[in-house]
Amino acid sequence: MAITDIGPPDFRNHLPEVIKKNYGTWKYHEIVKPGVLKHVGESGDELYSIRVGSAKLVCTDFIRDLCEIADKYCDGKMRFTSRYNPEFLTDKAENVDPIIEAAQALGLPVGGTGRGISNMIHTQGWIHCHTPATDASGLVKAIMDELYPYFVGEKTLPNKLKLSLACCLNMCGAIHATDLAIVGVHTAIPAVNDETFNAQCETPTTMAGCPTGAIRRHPDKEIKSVVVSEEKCMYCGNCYTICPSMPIANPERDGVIIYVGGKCANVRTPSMLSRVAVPFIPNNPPRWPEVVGVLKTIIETYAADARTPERVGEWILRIGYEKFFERTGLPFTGQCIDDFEASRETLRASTQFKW
Amino acid sequence: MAITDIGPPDFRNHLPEVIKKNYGTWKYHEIVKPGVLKHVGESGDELYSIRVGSAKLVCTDFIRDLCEIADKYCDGKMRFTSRYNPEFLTDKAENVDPIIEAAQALGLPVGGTGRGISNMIHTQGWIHCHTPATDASGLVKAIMDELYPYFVGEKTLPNKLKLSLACCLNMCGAIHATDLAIVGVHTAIPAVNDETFNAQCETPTTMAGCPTGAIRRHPDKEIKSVVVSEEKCMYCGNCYTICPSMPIANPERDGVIIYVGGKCANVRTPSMLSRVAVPFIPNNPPRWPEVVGVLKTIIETYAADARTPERVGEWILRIGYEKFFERTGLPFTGQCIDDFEASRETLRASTQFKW
Amino acid sequence: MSETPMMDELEKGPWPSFVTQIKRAGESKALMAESSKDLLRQQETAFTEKQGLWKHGGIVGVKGYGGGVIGRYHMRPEDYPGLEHFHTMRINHPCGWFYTTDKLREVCDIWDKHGSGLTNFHGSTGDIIFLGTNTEHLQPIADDLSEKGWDIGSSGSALRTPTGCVGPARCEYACFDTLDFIHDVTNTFQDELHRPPFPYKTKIKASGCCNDCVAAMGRSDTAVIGTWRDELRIDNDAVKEYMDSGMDVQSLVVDNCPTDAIEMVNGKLELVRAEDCTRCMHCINMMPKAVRPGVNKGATILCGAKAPVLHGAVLSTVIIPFMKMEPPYTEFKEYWEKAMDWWDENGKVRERISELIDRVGLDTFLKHMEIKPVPQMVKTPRANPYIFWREEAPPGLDEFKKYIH
Amino acid sequence: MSETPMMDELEKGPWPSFVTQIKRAGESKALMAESSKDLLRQQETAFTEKQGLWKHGGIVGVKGYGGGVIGRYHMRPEDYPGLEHFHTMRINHPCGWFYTTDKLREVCDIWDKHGSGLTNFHGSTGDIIFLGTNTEHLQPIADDLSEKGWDIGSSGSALRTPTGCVGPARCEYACFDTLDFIHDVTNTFQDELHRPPFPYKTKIKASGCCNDCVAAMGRSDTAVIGTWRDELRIDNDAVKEYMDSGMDVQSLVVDNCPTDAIEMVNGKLELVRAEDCTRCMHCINMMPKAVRPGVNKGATILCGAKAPVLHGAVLSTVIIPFMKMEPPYTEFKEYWEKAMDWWDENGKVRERISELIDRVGLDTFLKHMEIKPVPQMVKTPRANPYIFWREEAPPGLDEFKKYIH
Ligand code: SRM
Ligand code: SRM
Ligand code: SRM
Ligand code: SRM
Ligand code: SF4
Ligand code: SF4
Ligand code: SF4
Ligand code: SF4
Ligand code: SF4
Ligand code: SF4
Ligand code: SF4
Ligand code: SF4
Repeated sequence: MAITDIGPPDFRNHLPEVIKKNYGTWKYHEIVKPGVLKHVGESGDELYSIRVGSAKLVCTDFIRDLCEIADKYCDGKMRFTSRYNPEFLTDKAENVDPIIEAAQALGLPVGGTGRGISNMIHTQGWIHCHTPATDASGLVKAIMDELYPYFVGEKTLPNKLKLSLACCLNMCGAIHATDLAIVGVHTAIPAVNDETFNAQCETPTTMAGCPTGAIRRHPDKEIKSVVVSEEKCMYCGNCYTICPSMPIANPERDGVIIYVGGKCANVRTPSMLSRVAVPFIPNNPPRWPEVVGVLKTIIETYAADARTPERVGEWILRIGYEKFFERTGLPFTGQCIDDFEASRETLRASTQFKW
Repeated sequence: MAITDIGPPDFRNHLPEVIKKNYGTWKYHEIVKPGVLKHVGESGDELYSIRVGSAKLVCTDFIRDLCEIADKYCDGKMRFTSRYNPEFLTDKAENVDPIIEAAQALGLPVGGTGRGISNMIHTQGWIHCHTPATDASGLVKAIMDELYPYFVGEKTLPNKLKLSLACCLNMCGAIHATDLAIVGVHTAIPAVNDETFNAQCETPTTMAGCPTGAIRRHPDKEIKSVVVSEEKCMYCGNCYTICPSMPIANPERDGVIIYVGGKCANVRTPSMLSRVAVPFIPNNPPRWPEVVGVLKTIIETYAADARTPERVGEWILRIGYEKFFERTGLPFTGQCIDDFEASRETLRASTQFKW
Repeated sequence: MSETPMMDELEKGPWPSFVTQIKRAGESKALMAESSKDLLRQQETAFTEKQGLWKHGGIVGVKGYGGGVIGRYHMRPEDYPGLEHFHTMRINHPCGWFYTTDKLREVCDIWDKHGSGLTNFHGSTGDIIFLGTNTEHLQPIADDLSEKGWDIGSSGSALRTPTGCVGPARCEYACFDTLDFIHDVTNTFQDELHRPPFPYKTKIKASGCCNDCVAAMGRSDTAVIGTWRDELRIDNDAVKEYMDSGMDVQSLVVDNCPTDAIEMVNGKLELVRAEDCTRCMHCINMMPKAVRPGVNKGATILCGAKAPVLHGAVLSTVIIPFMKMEPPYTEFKEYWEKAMDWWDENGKVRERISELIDRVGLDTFLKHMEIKPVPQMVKTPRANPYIFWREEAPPGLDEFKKYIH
Repeated sequence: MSETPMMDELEKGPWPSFVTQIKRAGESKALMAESSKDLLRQQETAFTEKQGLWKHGGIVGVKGYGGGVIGRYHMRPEDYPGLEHFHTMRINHPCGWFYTTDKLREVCDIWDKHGSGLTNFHGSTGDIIFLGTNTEHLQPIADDLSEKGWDIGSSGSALRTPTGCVGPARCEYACFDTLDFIHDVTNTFQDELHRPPFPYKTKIKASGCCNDCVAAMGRSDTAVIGTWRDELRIDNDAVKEYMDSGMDVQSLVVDNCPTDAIEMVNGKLELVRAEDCTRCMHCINMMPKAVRPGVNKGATILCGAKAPVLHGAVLSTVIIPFMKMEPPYTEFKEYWEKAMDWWDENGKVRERISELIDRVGLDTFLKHMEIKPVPQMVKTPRANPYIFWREEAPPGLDEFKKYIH
């Protein structure tokens, strides 16, 4: 019998001594410099955390490299953040700079703290998933190369700006509540393969699987297949999941939506869902310069226009979407207007707006 | 051939001279005293408007009484407001007090201006409609008797408080966007008369007329009638409109909902829909003391707690529904929680609330 | 003892009593004076039984009109013979509800001649309501009315009697001539008003500013609400007057500006962030003598308000942020006719225009209307990613070239 | 010329490159080192063709577990033999993602022995992701892992790997012990985690305060977010330090308080309207040394967050405004089990709990849970009048006696 259900290793065995000692009794913190947090305990003890940027997709040898730094300066302990960033923890102020140098020697940027941009939550994309409408790691690399100054603290922002990316509507990573997000989407109906349909798929199941009722039997009774309504299809790809003869990926019509203004934190304002700022940009690997450009435009407008400590969503709440579109120069199109379920809530039931 | 489509009399022929002269060039106004507005034109001309309270249901002789006042002091011109109140218009300051006296001699209160309560928008009720779940004129009389001091200016409020009443869910008068409103509701499913059903009603039409699909054929095939699901019925009365054998009025289970916090004005805050504060109070004619009492409780809490110039909805927006229910002492019940379509929007997606 | 103790109870108290009015109608020379007593008795019964006693509708009408009359029959005509028929008629009001006493007496006379003498001044839509008459009097009433220059209002699946606030006749805030506009529109659309052509009722209301004194935001499928396109105007001498008279301008006016657009600068009120002002009228309401709308005036056109049946109440939402409102209101009329055409073609029976928009999406409406989508129409863009492109081609890479840094 | 020019391009630039990582995995002693090259080539093809090349799912697993492994097969195994199977495995992380280097090396060794050597530290749910192995290695991995004290994470219609923020280990804001809590819950619900019992996936995330550093509000069916029941604490000496160091406390802190609860009074920061404070953390975040949560700490329990499929994304909403969070977390566990039972009984296949609540109404859920409705659960009460009473009796007149003036 296999041993099961032993649960994860107990984190308590992995904590640095200074954390064990000050567990639950930290008093305050400061950001000493970009990427370096100093936490001070009621005891007076100090803990330095050095945060470094990393790809999400790494190899074991990379982890071993991190271990070497941790062994050398951190008594063999380290952690990762909720945004994939390795963090080195030490109670010795004198270790901070050596850790930074060691990380930089590995090509890792130190930063991601305070009012700027940290690592990007993202998903698998073409590397490993079966339903992506865009890539993940490639696009993230292109974006973070460009936004690097905001990570390492060369440039700062009015507040944290959280970036996320998901490669399909499943939105692994829950990018629907984040300051700035990219989600992969299809924009064309699935191409039904009438030849293989009958062998590979079950008609009633396939039809029932479509959330909008867009799939009908083929009008020609001789053809044992289905047709998809251009009117009703919202390109969700559910049908493909059920029936391999209905591929929805379409190189010319796949790309991304850019979302803005969401957040999870309940600081000042309640959590907010992200909203569609750009309904579609086609894929353009390897560097998606259009996507990167639009993100930069939004970020720079936010940087120039928002007041500390407004998050992107709070800034837009204050200036209004009228001004958001005007100031970023992004076009407002009919696709930005909600026409899905319960869309009325998003319409402007007021004469209060800005010109 | 009958003459049709001549349209209403031209208002231009009904305007007092001072209005004709200053039409579109009024400069400002003041509230001289409760019920008396003074408008001043760019020309320097002055116009006094004396507003008086009235029942909505009146007889022709009452109108003739008003005409006498208007003939005497207002060159035979007068108007009514969008809230049923007669207004006497004069450019002569010296006519103001005589008009007030004349109105009071008819038993009419002078007031309804400024920060207080004006006449109540309402509907027909048992006097004339076929679908009411409560009365209109009777309940309004009971309420306005009690709130009289807020009409005549003996008591004031942080801002205008608009009151409305509708006797069924059709909400004639659109009481769904008003500071404080009462709407008549049924709370029990229609009583199907199996004897008359077959003769009076058409089964498929009746079933199709129910918005929630609550009506099914009678399970006993011998009985040519229908049954109503206790689970699904929302007591809208649509079925009764289609089928007289399904009366929904039920003396023991009819009554009113109390709504709060709506408004149409876009001043400071956008227009707001009213919200259910008390999901049900049974009818208790002739004076509905429980309804009147709850309204007074809400109004007095508002009077004491709101800041000038907060409307009821703005006050609640600031203090939160937590505090609204606490301070009024009204119970918050499961029925206040939306469970109709698109109800998610009303839930609290935030950790920000008050204890 | 009185036959109607509860009704008598409702004659007590300071507020004018409808019971007194009903009784008085009974004393008058109105044709159906006898029905007043029956009405009081039936009302007493309704109060006692705690339910209404009127039968369902029943269709009645007058020649040449498809509406304007609401048929009403009693459930117990044997007990209340004076109420066997008790129909109402809706009479279109003069705009702003302005009357001469001559016209008022005229309309009262017609009603006394043909009906109960009971009336609403006015109904919630804005009509004069003649409350209670027999079927045989309907046509004579209509004839007498039109002879004297009155016309019937509306009911059924028609344009309902449009109303406007008192506006320029007596209000310094009016950003357009609500009365002329409503009068014009009412006359232009007589056919739509009198011969129900639509899937359901539809309403137009006009307020001269966003104080919205006819509650158009809440109860009109088409709401026309005055506003201005430039900056509000401040007269600091008058500001000073208000301050001298004891008004705390900072706390009452400035601190309540929702957009922080105004400030006191060196003792003067200034519109320091003009582009942020959402023209909410607050500062103007507080100090009408000192602050007033801009000079480039017009209206915002909003769409969709209605009562809750069937999917919950709806407030109007922005369709045209700014429209000039000048006679003959051609732009408005073209807009409205086109919108009604679309609704007429696509709406189901008893589906108001906002329900149709909810069903097919605002963008579909805009496309038909050939109106460019602008962010003023929404509070926020969509949160869901379910964008329908349909026959439209999504943008290509070229359209984003300019963003490449 | 390189076979993978686009991949090479993505090694350029300052941000750490995943391409470099893939290449390096190929150079290492990982068992499936050859698949690294294929992965780069397939990625180049995907970039060229602008679409993914992986086949649908395919079910694989390990003994005793109903999930934790995601089957993945390539569409063109003939072109990319190293990727014919390329399954992933999810490994449950130690809470707070704290590691010793020993344990890290251990897990790397296991992975090199059985797989591609490619991994995510971590996946978006919080697991360590072993990215790419063959079917025959799955069981040996599971065996090796459990021998060393590691366990598999979750997939399918199960409780997914719960996560918590770093909390008391390194954060002064933590209002409860997120790490102990998550560790406890993960261990208590091993069965629900490993043998999918539910209609669909469900997630638990815990943040020590409303900064919500694990984004629980947006992505957990059950969000546990620290808060306090009494008043926040202010140390005015420290406030002074911040001011002396140049911070504009008035504009940065006080003016941004959303509830006007704090004010500077005679140079001191005071919680002048304590009952208005919604514990939004803003003042605390600005001056951690000077302002801190109260002492009566616990958590708000929220429910329902999920991604947009099928009715749009959902944020968590309040169910229990305040719960004490102390080991063994009995109250929480009872709550969660009862909620899951209800969902399990009433949910349709692939219906998350919030979708079920949307379908049947929050009140129905509360009734089952025997939780008293409180206004903290809603932003506003309902606007529509469509109240279902069902078997419940509406209140009688007696209940309103006390309001009669
Ligand atoms: C390490 C980490 C927790 C962990 O368990 O791993 C963490 C740590 C801290 N967070 Fe966080 N947050 C972390 C993810 C988050 C997230 C989740 C996310 O990024 O997906 C959020 C919510 C995002 C959202 O709203 O969608 C988050 C919202 C905050 C906020 C709220 C900011 C605001 O004004 O809205 C604060 C407060 C602040 O910055 O003043 C905060 C504050 C902090 C503090 C200052 C708390 C403390 O006293 O130690 C920590 C250092 C912040 C810094 O880096 O500037 N942390 N923080 C996470 C670091 C991720 C990374 O590598 O970048
Ligand atoms: C006469 C009338 C218009 C008409 O065409 O008949 C009217 C007249 C004025 N209104 Fe109004 N309003 C009238 C119905 C309304 C309505 C509609 C309603 O009551 O159903 C509203 C919108 C209600 C809502 O929000 O749901 C309305 C919201 C306002 C407001 C906004 C107040 C606010 O802060 O929200 C103002 C501004 C103010 O009071 O400072 C205003 C201001 C005014 C001014 C001061 C305008 C002016 O400069 O002349 C007028 C005198 C106000 C007063 O009585 O204190 N009027 N006013 C209506 C009188 C009804 C009555 O008999 O009581
Ligand atoms: C007389 C009046 C109430 C009053 O006492 O003032 C009235 C009375 C009736 N309304 Fe109304 N409505 C009246 C203004 C309104 C308003 C307010 C408005 O127009 O500003 C509304 C809300 C706004 C709206 O249109 O949504 C209103 C929303 C309804 C509805 C619900 C419509 C909906 O789409 O939700 C119905 C139901 C229907 O049409 O079948 C309705 C139906 C009715 C009927 C015809 C009942 C019926 O189903 O046959 C009532 C006849 C009563 C009677 O016997 O006299 N009445 N009705 C109002 C018209 C007087 C006038 O012309 O001046
Ligand atoms: C690996 C991971 C992405 C990553 O790169 O980090 C992932 C990958 C997949 N997710 Fe996810 N999800 C992952 C975190 C999430 C999250 C974020 C979270 O858990 O915090 C979400 C959003 C939150 C939520 O649960 O709603 C998420 C929402 C989904 C959904 C949509 C569920 C919904 O109800 O809307 C699906 C679709 C499904 O379940 O069929 C999905 C399905 C999938 C599948 C299994 C695709 C499928 O249909 O079979 C993906 C397998 C990819 C692969 O081949 O490796 N994944 N997925 C994340 C899990 C790693 C881990 O265990 O640590
Ligand atoms: S977002 Fe979609 S494509 Fe990307 S990993 Fe998740 S399920 Fe796969
Ligand atoms: S992509 Fe989605 S909406 Fe379109 S046919 Fe397939 S299942 Fe239906
Ligand atoms: S609210 Fe209902 S009962 Fe009252 S008048 Fe209108 S339709 Fe009739
Ligand atoms: S009252 Fe309304 S919900 Fe109930 S059965 Fe009749 S039509 Fe259906
Ligand atoms: S809506 Fe504006 S313009 Fe019209 S009466 Fe009211 S305050 Fe005056
Ligand atoms: S109109 Fe409203 S938004 Fe504009 S300055 Fe005045 S108060 Fe502010
Ligand atoms: S959620 Fe709060 S307690 Fe947890 S790490 Fe973030 S700031 Fe600290
Ligand atoms: S926690 Fe938030 S609401 Fe409370 S005093 Fe501080 S800033 Fe204000």
